[in-house]
Amino acid sequence: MSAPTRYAERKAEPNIRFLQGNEVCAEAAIYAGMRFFAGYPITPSTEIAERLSERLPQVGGTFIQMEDEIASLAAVIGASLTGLKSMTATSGPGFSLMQETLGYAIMTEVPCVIVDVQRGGPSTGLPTHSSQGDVMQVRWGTHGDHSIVCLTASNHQDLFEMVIDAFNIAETFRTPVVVLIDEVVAHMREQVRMPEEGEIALTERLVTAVPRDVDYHPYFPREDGRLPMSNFGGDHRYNVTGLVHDMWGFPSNKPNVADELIHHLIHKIENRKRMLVRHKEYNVDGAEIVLISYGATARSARHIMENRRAVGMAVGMIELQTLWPFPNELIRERCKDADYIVVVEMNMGQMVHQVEAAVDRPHRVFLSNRVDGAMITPNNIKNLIRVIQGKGV
Amino acid sequence: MSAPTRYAERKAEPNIRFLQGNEVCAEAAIYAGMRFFAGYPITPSTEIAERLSERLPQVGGTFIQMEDEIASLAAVIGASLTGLKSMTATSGPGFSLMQETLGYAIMTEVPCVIVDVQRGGPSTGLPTHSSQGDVMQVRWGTHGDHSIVCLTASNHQDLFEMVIDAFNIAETFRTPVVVLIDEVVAHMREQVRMPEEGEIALTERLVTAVPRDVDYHPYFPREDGRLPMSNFGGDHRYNVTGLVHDMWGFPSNKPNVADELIHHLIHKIENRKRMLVRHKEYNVDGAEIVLISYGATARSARHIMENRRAVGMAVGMIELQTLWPFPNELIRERCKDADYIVVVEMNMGQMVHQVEAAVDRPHRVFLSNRVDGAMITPNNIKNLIRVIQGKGV
Amino acid sequence: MAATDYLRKRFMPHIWCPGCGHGIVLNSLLRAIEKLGMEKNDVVMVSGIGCSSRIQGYTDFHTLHTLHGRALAFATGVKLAKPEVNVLVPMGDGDALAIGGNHFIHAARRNIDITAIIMNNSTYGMTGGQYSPTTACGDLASTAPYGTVGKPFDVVALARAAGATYIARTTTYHARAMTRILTDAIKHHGFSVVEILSQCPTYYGRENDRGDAVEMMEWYRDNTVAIKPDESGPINSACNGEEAPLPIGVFVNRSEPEYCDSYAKLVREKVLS
Amino acid sequence: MAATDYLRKRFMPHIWCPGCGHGIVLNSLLRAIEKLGMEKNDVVMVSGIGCSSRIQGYTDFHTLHTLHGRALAFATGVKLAKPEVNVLVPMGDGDALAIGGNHFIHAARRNIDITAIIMNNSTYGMTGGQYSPTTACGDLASTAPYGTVGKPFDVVALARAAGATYIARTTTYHARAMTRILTDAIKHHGFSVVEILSQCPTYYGRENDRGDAVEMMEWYRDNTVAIKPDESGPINSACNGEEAPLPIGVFVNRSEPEYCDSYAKLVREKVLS
Amino acid sequence: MIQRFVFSGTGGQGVITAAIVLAEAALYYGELNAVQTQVYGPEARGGAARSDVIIADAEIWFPKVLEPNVAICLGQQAYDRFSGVVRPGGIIIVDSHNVRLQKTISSRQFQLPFHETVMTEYGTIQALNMCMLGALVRLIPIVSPDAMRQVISDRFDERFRQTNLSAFELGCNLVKESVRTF
Amino acid sequence: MIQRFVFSGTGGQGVITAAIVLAEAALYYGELNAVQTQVYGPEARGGAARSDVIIADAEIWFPKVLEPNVAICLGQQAYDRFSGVVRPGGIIIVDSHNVRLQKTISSRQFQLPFHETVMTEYGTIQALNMCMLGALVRLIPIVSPDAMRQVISDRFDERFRQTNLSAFELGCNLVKESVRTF
Amino acid sequence: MSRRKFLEVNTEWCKGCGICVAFCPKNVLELDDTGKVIVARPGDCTYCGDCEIRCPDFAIVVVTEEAS
Amino acid sequence: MSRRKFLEVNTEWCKGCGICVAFCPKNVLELDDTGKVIVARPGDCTYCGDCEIRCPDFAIVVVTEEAS
Ligand SMILES: Cc1ncc(C[n+]2csc(CCOP(=O)(O)OP(=O)(O)O)c2C)c(N)n1
Ligand SMILES: Cc1ncc(C[n+]2csc(CCOP(=O)(O)OP(=O)(O)O)c2C)c(N)n1
Ligand code: SF4
Ligand code: SF4
Ligand code: SF4
Ligand code: SF4
Repeated sequence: MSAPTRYAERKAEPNIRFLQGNEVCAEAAIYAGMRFFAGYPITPSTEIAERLSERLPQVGGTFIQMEDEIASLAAVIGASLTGLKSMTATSGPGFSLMQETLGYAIMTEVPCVIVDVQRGGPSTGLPTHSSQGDVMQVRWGTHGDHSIVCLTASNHQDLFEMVIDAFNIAETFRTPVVVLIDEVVAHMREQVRMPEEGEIALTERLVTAVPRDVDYHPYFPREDGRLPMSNFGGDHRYNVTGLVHDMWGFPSNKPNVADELIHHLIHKIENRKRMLVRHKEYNVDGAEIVLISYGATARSARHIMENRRAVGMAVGMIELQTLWPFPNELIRERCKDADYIVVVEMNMGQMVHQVEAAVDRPHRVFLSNRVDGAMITPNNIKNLIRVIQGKGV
Repeated sequence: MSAPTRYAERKAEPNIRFLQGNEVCAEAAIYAGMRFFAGYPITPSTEIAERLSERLPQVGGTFIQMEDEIASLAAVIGASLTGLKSMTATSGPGFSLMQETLGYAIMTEVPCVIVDVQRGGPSTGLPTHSSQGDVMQVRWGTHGDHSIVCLTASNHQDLFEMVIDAFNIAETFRTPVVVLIDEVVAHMREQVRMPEEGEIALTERLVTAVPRDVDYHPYFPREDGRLPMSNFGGDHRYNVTGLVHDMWGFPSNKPNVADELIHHLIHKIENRKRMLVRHKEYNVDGAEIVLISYGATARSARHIMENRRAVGMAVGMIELQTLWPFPNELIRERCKDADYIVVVEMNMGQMVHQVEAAVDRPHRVFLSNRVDGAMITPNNIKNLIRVIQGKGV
Repeated sequence: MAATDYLRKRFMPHIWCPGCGHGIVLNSLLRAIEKLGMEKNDVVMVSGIGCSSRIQGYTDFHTLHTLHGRALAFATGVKLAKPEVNVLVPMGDGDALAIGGNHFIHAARRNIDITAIIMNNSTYGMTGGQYSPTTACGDLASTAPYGTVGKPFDVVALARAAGATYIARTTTYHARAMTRILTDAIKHHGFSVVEILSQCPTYYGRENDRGDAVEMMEWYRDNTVAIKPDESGPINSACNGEEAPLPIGVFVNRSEPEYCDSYAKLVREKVLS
Repeated sequence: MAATDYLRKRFMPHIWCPGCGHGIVLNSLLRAIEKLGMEKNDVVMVSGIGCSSRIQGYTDFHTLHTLHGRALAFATGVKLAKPEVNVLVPMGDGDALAIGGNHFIHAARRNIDITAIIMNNSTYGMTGGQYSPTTACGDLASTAPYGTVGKPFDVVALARAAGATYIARTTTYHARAMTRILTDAIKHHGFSVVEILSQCPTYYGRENDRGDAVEMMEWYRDNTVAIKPDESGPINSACNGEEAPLPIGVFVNRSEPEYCDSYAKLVREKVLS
Repeated sequence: MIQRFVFSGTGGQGVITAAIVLAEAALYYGELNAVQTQVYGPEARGGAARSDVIIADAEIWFPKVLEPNVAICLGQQAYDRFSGVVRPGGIIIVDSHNVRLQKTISSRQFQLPFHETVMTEYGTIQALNMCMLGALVRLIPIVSPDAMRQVISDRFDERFRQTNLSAFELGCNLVKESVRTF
Repeated sequence: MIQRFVFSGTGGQGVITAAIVLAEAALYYGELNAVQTQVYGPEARGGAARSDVIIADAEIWFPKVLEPNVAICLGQQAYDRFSGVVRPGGIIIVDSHNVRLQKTISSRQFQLPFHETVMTEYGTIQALNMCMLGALVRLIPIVSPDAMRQVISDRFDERFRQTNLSAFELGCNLVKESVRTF
Repeated sequence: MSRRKFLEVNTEWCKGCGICVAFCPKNVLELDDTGKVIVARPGDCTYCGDCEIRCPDFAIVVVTEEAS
Repeated sequence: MSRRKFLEVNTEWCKGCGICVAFCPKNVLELDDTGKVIVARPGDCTYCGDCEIRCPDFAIVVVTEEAS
């Protein structure tokens, strides 16, 4: 065997941990200041709940396993209103059940984070296998017009940051944020460096400066679009409802109130893509083929990109970390010179349609996918590239 | 006052009824042979349940009000497996709750019909006001890759037919079909001619010809793509599961089984658009402006189309009746010569994105919308047309 | 402070129909709170969806109008995150026992310190008079034109079996007793359930020829029997045709470990020590 | 016919862990069905999701493997649409009482002729040993590393309060009694509930140092007490630290109008006449 | 020919039933087309009730009434709301008991004693809506009174049929011949 | 340098723990990169267990092992499955108690008596996985035995630490010096 | 210091349900022809408050005025 | 016509949980070194069937053979 081995007396980096992605979610959430978790176990997300049931009490937080996923997200919203950063975690079936409550969080602008660890679907599907089949559901799963923020990651260091970002965005925009990962990332163990306290900036809840007994408007955006909050049980009494409501939170049927509210809910996200879009890119300039991927499949894409570049091909890659709002301007701009764009995902084609809609000359866009529960391999992608280039497999 | 009045001794047409859209749904379902309804009341769909609670027992059918929407759709699936054509009806919040169960019906290929009467969303929203905000949810609301059929109508005669069609399609393709209407159509009363028995063709359940005690494959498609069924409690014992399953219905983790199943579920619908797409069109040939609309808003669109044509403008119109699978080839073809395409819908823009993706030169596509709970008026559309044409409002 | 000082007067008159019992519940509840001298800022009221659930909008507390059936789940999050607030959860019978039945029995099981008030009008008022899990067998409803099939829940029995530690039943006729009971229920440390029979003249009354609000309240007066405190009344949920008078009063009032306390204790003993 | 003739032998050995009590339940259940001489085609088995819910795949009936917690809702549709079939619904404690609690109490309320079998292992086996609504206060679980907070449901009490008309509790140790009880429960016309304590050595046993399957079954033997038929045992759901023996036997066995019958009767009397 | 009606009042006054009866008469016996819609409160309760009817001899697409030709206002609130939007040449019919008229309105206004008439006759306002319809079809002869009678007979079971029919006649009689011809 | 390992056996044999220990040793004390994945059964239960580890001195993107360099098979099923896909030049390590070897396989195969060794020593197979790791790091010197010892010590609390460490040594000793050098 | 008690009716809020009228033990109250409550026989009132506690609309209250 | 009874073990299905061994009232059964059940003392067996009814795996049954 080739490699020499050595034994460093001490760990090279004391802050390095070898963790599952799910454990990373839990640790990152605690780092971000999350202090309330309510959930219901479901493969492949369960380790998030399990680790938090142990960790939260250690940091003064609260863990509860509720009777189902609906109750879990409901409790999270209730807790968030009292001022705690709150979170739940689930997988497809549970996420489907949460759709009504998710819409409530959107409508009432309650910050919270939902981790959806994707498994094979539809329905019970392949509970222990990987998929990226919930991407469109995150965007459109609940009824009525709305918008949502969704982040993802392909490796644990990024995942740590994205979970923190999710809380930061949730607090900044008073919105639920979905962290959408897949079974591979969730169950894989790899290194993650735990940042020191203070190393990553945290956004704390923006609390209203309105004094006690002065009229406070929970649903009146400031100039920068943010809406200061006031903790339930605290100084200001107001109303929270899933009905169309005015700036005090009271129900209204007035057309202009409805119109403004819906526009606000959507524009506060869609018009702030610049603040919300995270991505990584490799060798895109001059690339003839641009791979676009996210989550675990980005690892296969990266693998084959390096491999193909090694044989002289001009392959570049964009890794999406913000899935929603979809970074269409970015994609359009960065892909404008590519001959081919290959979207790599483990589903029947979800993001690929967003990419098609974003770019000009959409016939350049190809899908490299797999839906059989197995992770897409670098070779799968290579074969598609060969086909595109007319080389045969 | 202008019109002369007369009194016809008898009703001109004895089969004419003056009904609410919801009542039409109920009557059409009974005509289609629906004999099991389970539901949970919700505005603005409640009259469907109410009428069926009275009507079903009269025709030997069964009505039950379940404890919630999840249970309702579950009971519908259970009943359908015994051989009864089955249905439920709900609105946005209930439809959100049904998403997990809907995915189960898709995965297990159990025919059933779900009527979603849209109200203002998101969340509790505007319960008694109209909207078309659930269009994308129907397509993507449940987790995992899947496909779905969704029909709609703008008037009661069409609605009667579409509901029957929904049952016919559900039985033909062993799939849930969503009838997506809006509060305006649901609550509006207008005339509907009740067809005679036999006047509209009904598709009955395709029952397997495999004899008792011979191996029956509930999940093995015939050459024409249809899968014959066998009633629960009848001659063949098989398994039904939401897990990925083989042709006997038993769980399987095999990649090829998963791959084939998911492709089958999607292709059985997406590849049969020709059989599934229903639409109406008016004056599209030679039209400079093509309005595209569906449901109640198609009434406003039709109104303004006639109005504009009366002043000499070349305005045509396409009314979508099948929303999913989306008729992109049709739209592309019929809109190829139009200068402008105006999508009229009561949401923040849902179908408009499908239209953009379908047509070439998508910058021709405009959205005429309204999300304040009030129905879009012909004038609203007219004003947009003026703006497009640079005339100002 | 007068009871009406807890009212958000700017929204009055409220949306309920003339004679709707829900207004009497609101009236009694505010009296109970006034009697307890509670600070407005110490009360969080969480409701679901229904005519009954509109009560929250008229009270000048921290008010959370949630989703149909889910009030107790939201309330559990509020209470667990901030155990020092008083959490009141008024619900309709459909809200609490149809779509929300599971959250109800689980909140009871946990014995979490929340006051659940079930405004039972045996119908779905908000959506127009469909039958509910407390509609008596045979009663008419807009979805039961031939009569309701299946027996109704006995809320007291269900709450007891699930684990609630304070359980009472009263009616809008018995407004003074209601105030007393609500006072005790709010004071109780643990999950308390107060079932209040509340007339819906618009739907339940009209559909079942029960007359107007006054006649319905007279029915409450004439068809209930007070139990002695702590005597558990007979189970009255059977659909047996003959109508025995419905027992009212306090059925359960016992002390058991409360959920937030138990959690805090566990953390103190097993984690922090 | 032998009991194993009802088995789908091609899927054996089954997926359950060595010593899992769920296999004993399957064993007893098939014996009961054999004793009743039931036709395979007359039985529909509906299950949810969980280790327990995998039972359906091994039985040669019409089998419907549904969603976590929803088995009884699907079963209600099957039964109501085709009242002549026998509907058996095996469920885990999480399935039946956590996510599925509402369907459970509503099926009981309706007294619909379904046999609900709760395979209670006090844990979520399928997902790896999280606490369930029947985990005893203080017990360890993968989501309760410091012990479970809150008291467990008393399934018998809950089923009774909700309206079930046949209710029994037994254990995998008492396999013969289990077969007898299952026989009666299936025969019973109305909603019947059989709670079976079923060991999960892999999670509950290991997490709580309860030893292997044998030791867990010995515990069932040594910590249960048979009640006389129709004597309702003491309510044993309080988290009071001391462990009284758990009553087993038949707690309720009474006749009341069944839902499908009542519906049919109503239609006969009010609609068709 | 197209006529747009708004019926408005408070819950319990039966404006929705009235609207349906008018529409059915036009549809079933008038060989006209009719569409009826209504406005719902916060999911159901109290307060204002409103129902729109459009009657035409052609297809009716947009089903809502924005500017009625005829506004029937049984309450002050309704009157205040609709009196301003009635189309030029349109008419307003109000109940004299419940509504105080404004003189500044340009439409023709008819203040009729529906409330008093039915209270005097029956001691309850239950059939007020039919009384109003009687007056209406005299003022706006879009459907024949006979068609209305037929629909009323079909719609109500024995217990209520007679009262409703006679209330309708009372309404017809409220409108003098002279009024009828303009 | 990149090495791909597959550990496979049946539930309870601790192949997942073994994989993690190896990976941690490489990562924490070997200054190498490591990724571990595992295959889950039907949500959890019984049957075959499998865990993959990739160790490399560079970034690891694709985390799954399709063709291992090293396959550790503690059961026959596992052996039958993986013996065919080991890379050219790779090796297979099997437990002599549970696996019958096929002669036709081209890889180098090591049949070692883990089961017997630990049963003889402890009367239970609980530490079999550590024994196997001992042999492994002798055969594939990608991490030092000292690093392994450190991780094992860190990972297990007092109750189990000693047994696991000593089982590891037993495993090291199973592999002769001669074997170690090829 | 003396006390004066009287009934105060909030006509804006009263919906005329008649509950107070029906359950007044002294038959003090009536609905007028606009359907709102009036204190028809104030002299008979014992100020027991039964009307006040049962009014669903907070429309009738017993007021106690302190006069010196 | 005579009857012969014996215990039949299905080794493929037996998972060696030891339940039958532990609860056999006559101590007839044992697990072998592959962890599967064997009928160690067949002569002691009374064919009560306790093993059969408690086996979670249908792996041990009392068989009754009719012989003429
Ligand atoms: C998920 C969902 N399903 C259904 C509804 C419709 N809905 C609103 S309130 C209600 C029931 C009201 O009855 P109840 O809870 O008894 O209260 P009440 O109105 O009688 O006071 C229903 C079914 C809804 N809003 N959300
Ligand atoms: C909606 C949904 N939530 C969660 C899960 C994950 N899940 C599967 S089985 C199960 C619980 C199993 O416990 P139980 O019902 O007690 O049965 P057991 O496995 O212990 O026999 C859970 C939480 C799921 N499949 N679907
Ligand atoms: S509908 Fe019934 S419950 Fe609702 S406000 Fe009216 S009387 Fe009250
Ligand atoms: S995990 Fe527990 S419940 Fe599941 S099969 Fe194993 S022993 Fe049985
Ligand atoms: S009880 Fe109240 S609302 Fe009813 S009549 Fe009396 S004052 Fe008016
Ligand atoms: S009980 Fe069954 S599985 Fe267990 S050891 Fe005995 S025969 Fe084997």
